[in-house]
Amino acid sequence: MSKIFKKYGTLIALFGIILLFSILKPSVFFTLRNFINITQQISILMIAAIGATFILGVSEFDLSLASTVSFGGVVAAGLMSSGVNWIIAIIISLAFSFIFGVMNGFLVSKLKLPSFVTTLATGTLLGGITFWYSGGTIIFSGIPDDFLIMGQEELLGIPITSLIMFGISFFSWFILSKTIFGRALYSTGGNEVAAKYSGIKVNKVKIIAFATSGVLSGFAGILLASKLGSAHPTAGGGYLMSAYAAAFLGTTLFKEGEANVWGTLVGALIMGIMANGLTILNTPYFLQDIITGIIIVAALILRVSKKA
Amino acid sequence: MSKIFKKYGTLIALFGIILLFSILKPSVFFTLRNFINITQQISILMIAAIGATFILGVSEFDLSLASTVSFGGVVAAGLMSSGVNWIIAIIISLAFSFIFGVMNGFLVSKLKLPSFVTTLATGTLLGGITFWYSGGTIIFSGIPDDFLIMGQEELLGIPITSLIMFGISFFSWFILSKTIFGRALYSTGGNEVAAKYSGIKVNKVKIIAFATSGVLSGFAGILLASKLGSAHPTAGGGYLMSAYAAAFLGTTLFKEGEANVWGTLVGALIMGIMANGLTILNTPYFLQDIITGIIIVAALILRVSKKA
Amino acid sequence: AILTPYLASVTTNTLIKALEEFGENEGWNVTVIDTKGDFGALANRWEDVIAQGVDAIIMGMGDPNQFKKQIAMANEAGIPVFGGDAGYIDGMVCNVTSNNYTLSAQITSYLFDKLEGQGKLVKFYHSAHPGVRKREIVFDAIEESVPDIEIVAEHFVQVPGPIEDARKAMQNILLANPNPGDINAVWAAWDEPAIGAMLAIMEAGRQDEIIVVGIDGNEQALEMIKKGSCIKATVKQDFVAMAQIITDQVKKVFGGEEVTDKIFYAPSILMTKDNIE
Amino acid sequence: MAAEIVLSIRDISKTFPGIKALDKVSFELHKGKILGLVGENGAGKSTLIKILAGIYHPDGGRIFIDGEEVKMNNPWDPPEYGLGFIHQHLNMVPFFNVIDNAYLGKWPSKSAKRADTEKMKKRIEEICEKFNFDLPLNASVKELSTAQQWMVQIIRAFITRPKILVMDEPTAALSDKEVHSLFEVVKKIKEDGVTIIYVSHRMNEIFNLCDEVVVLRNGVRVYKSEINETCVEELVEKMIGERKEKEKFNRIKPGEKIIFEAKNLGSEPSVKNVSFNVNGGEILAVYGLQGSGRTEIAEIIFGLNKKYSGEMKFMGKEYKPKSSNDAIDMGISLVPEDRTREGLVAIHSILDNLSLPNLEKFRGSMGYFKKRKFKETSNNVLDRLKVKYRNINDNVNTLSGGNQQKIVLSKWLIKKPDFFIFDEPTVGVDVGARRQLYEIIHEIAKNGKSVMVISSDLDEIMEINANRVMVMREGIVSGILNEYDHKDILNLCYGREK
Ligand SMILES: Nc1ncnc2c1ncn2[C@@H]1O[C@H](COP(=O)(O)OP(=O)(O)OP(=O)(O)O)[C@@H](O)[C@H]1O
Ligand SMILES: Nc1ncnc2c1ncn2[C@@H]1O[C@H](COP(=O)(O)OP(=O)(O)OP(=O)(O)O)[C@@H](O)[C@H]1O
Ligand SMILES: [Mg+2]
Ligand SMILES: [Mg+2]
Repeated sequence: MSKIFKKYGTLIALFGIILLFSILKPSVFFTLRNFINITQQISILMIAAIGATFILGVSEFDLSLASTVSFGGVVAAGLMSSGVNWIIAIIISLAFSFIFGVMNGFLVSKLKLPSFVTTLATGTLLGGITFWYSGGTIIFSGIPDDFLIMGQEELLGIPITSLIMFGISFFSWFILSKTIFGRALYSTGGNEVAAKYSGIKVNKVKIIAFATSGVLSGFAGILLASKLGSAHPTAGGGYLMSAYAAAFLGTTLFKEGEANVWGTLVGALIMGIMANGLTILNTPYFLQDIITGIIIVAALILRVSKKA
Repeated sequence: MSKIFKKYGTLIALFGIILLFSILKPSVFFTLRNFINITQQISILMIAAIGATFILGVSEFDLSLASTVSFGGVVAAGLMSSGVNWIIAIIISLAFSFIFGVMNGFLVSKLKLPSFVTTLATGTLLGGITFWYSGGTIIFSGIPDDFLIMGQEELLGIPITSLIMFGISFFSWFILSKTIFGRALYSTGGNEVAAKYSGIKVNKVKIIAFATSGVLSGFAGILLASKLGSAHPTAGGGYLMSAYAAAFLGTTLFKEGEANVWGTLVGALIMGIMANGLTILNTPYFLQDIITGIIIVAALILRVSKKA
Repeated sequence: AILTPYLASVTTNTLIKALEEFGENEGWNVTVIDTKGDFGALANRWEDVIAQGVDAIIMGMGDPNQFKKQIAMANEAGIPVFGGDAGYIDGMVCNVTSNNYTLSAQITSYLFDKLEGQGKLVKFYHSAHPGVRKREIVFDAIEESVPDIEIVAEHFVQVPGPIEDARKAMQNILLANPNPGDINAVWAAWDEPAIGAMLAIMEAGRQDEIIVVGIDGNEQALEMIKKGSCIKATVKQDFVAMAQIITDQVKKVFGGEEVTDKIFYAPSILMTKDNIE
Repeated sequence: MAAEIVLSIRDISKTFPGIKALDKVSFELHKGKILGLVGENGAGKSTLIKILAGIYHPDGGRIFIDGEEVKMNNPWDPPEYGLGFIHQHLNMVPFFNVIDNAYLGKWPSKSAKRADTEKMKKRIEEICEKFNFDLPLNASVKELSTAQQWMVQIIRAFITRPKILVMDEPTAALSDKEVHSLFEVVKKIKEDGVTIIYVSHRMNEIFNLCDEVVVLRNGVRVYKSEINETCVEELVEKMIGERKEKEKFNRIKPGEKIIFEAKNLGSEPSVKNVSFNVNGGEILAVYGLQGSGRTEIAEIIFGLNKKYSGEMKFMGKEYKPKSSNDAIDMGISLVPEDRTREGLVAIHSILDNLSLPNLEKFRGSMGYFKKRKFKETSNNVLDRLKVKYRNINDNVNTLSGGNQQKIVLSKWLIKKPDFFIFDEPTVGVDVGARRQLYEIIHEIAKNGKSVMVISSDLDEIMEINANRVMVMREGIVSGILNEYDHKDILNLCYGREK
């Protein structure tokens, strides 16, 4: 019994929360519509958090995530409002996010700069560029309706954002868990020297991880813009902490200490369901923070590290 | 020559920046008054960053730093405005910050929870408490003038906050670099297993580090309240990233990879001088971000890790 | 110099942009400083511009009570301090603002009239911002006085990202109140959460039963009103007029004239589908 | 037995998930004697020592010191009773200097809890002199070679002048010269009345040093004897449960084809003008003192050091590796000397570690990793090396030291390269497994591949019976011998050329 707790504590916490809200407010919380809602609400966070999962996999940090989310949305929206076709706008925005990620990866791997302060600095830089490009305001005019489909419409009753999230999650899970690249990535994170001695191109692996983080963050920003019909130069601000929180919560699942996609999904779900359930219960805002904090700590304690 | 660059890159970057601003705007920048100003401006950040230095010393993170800064200020101000003597208010506020830090340390060391997500969660919790206590608004009525002295007055021409900052820096430097406890702290961070095998009480060391971070963050918040004459439940928001940025920049100084007080001071100075100098030069706000980002990356590259 | 902690907010941005433009027309050299909501850093920047010896300081938004010491420093250096949508305290020349109490009173009474004095409301607010807090106070007071208005849910909006935050919250609230008539209206303390709420309502297809109002009159909100979305009204703060008044006052001071009034109010207009051109 | 009993352990048991590491082990230590503790990899030696050190808690059993029962609950308890330890794995704070590492956790204070650097330095200089250790005291340990780090670890145990000293394979990474000095010192402190537990896989050390010997097998104490009442063969029999004759291998006749050739290889300051070649089917042993530049050469060949001078040829073609990946692609592999740092991802499973150099070989469509197929291959290799493990998905850091080393070997054996470089391959590997490894080395050579074995253990080189021995001294090749004995090699090594 206690062994099960140790192994699946985080998952048990997730089901515990679901159970609790279902009992307190079954008519609203425990409905298909609401679960679909929740997947839609976490989708953007989850996509950014998958980027964080790659980064944690190589034992680094990418603090430019928030700036990249904002950047991705602003560039795409800005291009559209200056008349560029929406598909091309998306591609250009993703291309820039990719290049930015590669640059981060280059600085961290080839030049061996510490990722924490480096990405903080490059994130500041990118934030400045985003401000400059947007003039600091919301961009909303000239965004075509076609662009809004992926953020706002449903397909067979399921929001397209949710479908996209599941698609990216599945694909990333495959890459990280089933392919040789995934193994190279985790071994780079586990012991860089040993990985290098085994012939793994650790620099290349790191650059790919940062590029993935860049592209996924940029894409999260684009989706956000599509969802809101507008883009804002600080729209991504809240995603840095929550993306890493989800990914870190996820590390407590399955293999100890390793970031993994399903773990991250559980982490994002815990956070998403907390926000959803507490709002439905009409909990005062400060209590929401207090309860969320307690639940996460409790989930972590439930699981307790195997080292203990 | 290139060796000097490698060893003192960060320091050289600092002097380079000073030189640059001095040439561009000597009449304003290169004055005693302005330098005194700068020390005063970085003082609150520096105090929080010393807390971060202790935490990085044991190779952990304390993401509740921002919440603790806000909390420290709000509790002190709130108590004062309900009539508590200001000295007692400070003591109570620091006591709570201390207890909170000990709790973080306990969770991270004894229960072996991952510090990143744990302190993010406890920080969220503390943020909720701060909001609840303050009602979400600014507290500025009922704060006695005596309390404002330490944040606003000068002693022998030097701002009291600067004096406090230098005092705390010197004391922390002594603790970390000269005492047995400092060595125990760094060895816990450098190789926890080795430290443990050698009979160092790593859990105790970590708890002390987190408690220090708690107290210093809380105190930074109190000083901020004294400087602004008011306390705000999200006043600390900006300090998390900048405190860790300063401390991380500092790790590139002196012995590689170790957070240390003088390094942190150099880091805080680089950031403080950038903000000060660029403001004086009338640089547009978005360019400030871009330039700051570039300068920090350049400082890091100049130094280039010895591993390369 | 213009100092602001909130440049990223749409409204502040409009004000600042207009100020920049007017200032440049006058041939002034205008610098804008933004600290992204960090008041400690803003205090530092005050000191920097004072040291730099600017001719005038305009603080855009934020509570001057936090900068008593810096204002005193500016006075000592002979630099006049103006407020743009801030507050007024001793030491400043004047503050030009929309009256937040009035804004709220205008929109709240519009909403309650529209509801004919009864209905179920959702409230979006953010008490950490002093101006926005005033709107909330007035709303609460009026709401208190109308017995048949009931608040079914309230949400403290997270910044940054207020639109998305409000959208998610509204989605959840809608689910918690699923029947027509469970919610009649949404009151938002500013336009961004109003837009977020609107998005959620449209998504749920309940735009015909719920009306949304905001404050500020930002362009996106105005466009939504015009399009006939469920945002029915906002109160437009005339930031351009505000900037004009500030510019005039600054000109006066530069010209050696006295500024007599300490507080100027810029006009505010209730905007509905009828009066948006 | 007249000498008094200073330490006695009774019925100590310890179970790890799925394995009984120790099963009611008991023995006594007599004052001023040296007790040898031997056993196969995974027999439970280190576990026993960690229990004495307060790192693991036994499931049952008692420990007595000077007749009084003691509890070792925490790592800071044993020093109170005068116990000092040298653990099997390096425990260093990488960025601390030698002094701080040697004094880790035991820093003396001056006043106000200030650390007394002067005093520490003096004491360490004293010990270094006694041991003939040459160490830069102010350098960070991460800049030291593996052997030097071991010296620091050894110094650490002597600093507090312990009454009982426990040494878990202290000589595994040292060369003969340092081992010799260490033994001198150990014998001297023994005369001062210090009692010692000594763990080693090198039988000559056990017979040279110890007074008594205890054998563990699968966690059970199977044998105890006075050293002069037993012999190597008997100990080995007790350890592995069967009697095995140790004999020299027959040399294989190498092929004509030169597989690898180095010409004037150099890398300042540690390697100068090194030229040699290896034929197909040949085993080349490389001997030298620590710091003589052997590892450096291996790293140049393996593409880990790009700043070298000179030329290399592989398979007759010019060879200029840009990375370890190049080397691996060409068919070269290196078993590195520091398994924890360079060989293993400690927090990953056995399978994950084995897979690292073999990923490309098991690539499916879309980059899919063929796990099942790989598992089969792995199981074969692990069985052949008799690796002791429960589940291939367990983390490698739950294996005993010697078995960890076997994992590093296995991952390269799966790879099947043409040119195999072993850098100190048997560090911490038990007698039986060592023999298997030598057999494998010969098998590789028999298949026409080339092998280079870097070793600091002369007995090892003699037993392998390498085709040639290259001896290094201070970065230069002092000679390459076809026929040799101990004396020839040592002469070259210490510079007494004929
Ligand atoms: N932390 C642990 N968790 C699980 N099993 C462990 C752990 N430590 C050791 N073991 C197991 O206990 C057994 C005894 O290991 P131990 O390290 O004591 O062997 P040893 O005799 O020192 O071997 P070697 O000569 O290889 O160092 C091994 O099977 C090992 O896998
Ligand atoms: N990364 C490094 N930085 C500094 N010095 C080094 C480094 N690597 C090796 N050296 C030094 O180069 C010299 C040659 O070392 P090398 O490891 O090649 O010798 P070795 O014969 O393999 O000895 P060992 O028994 O220590 O493995 C030594 O003096 C060593 O300290
Ligand atoms: Mg062992
Ligand atoms: Mg070597």
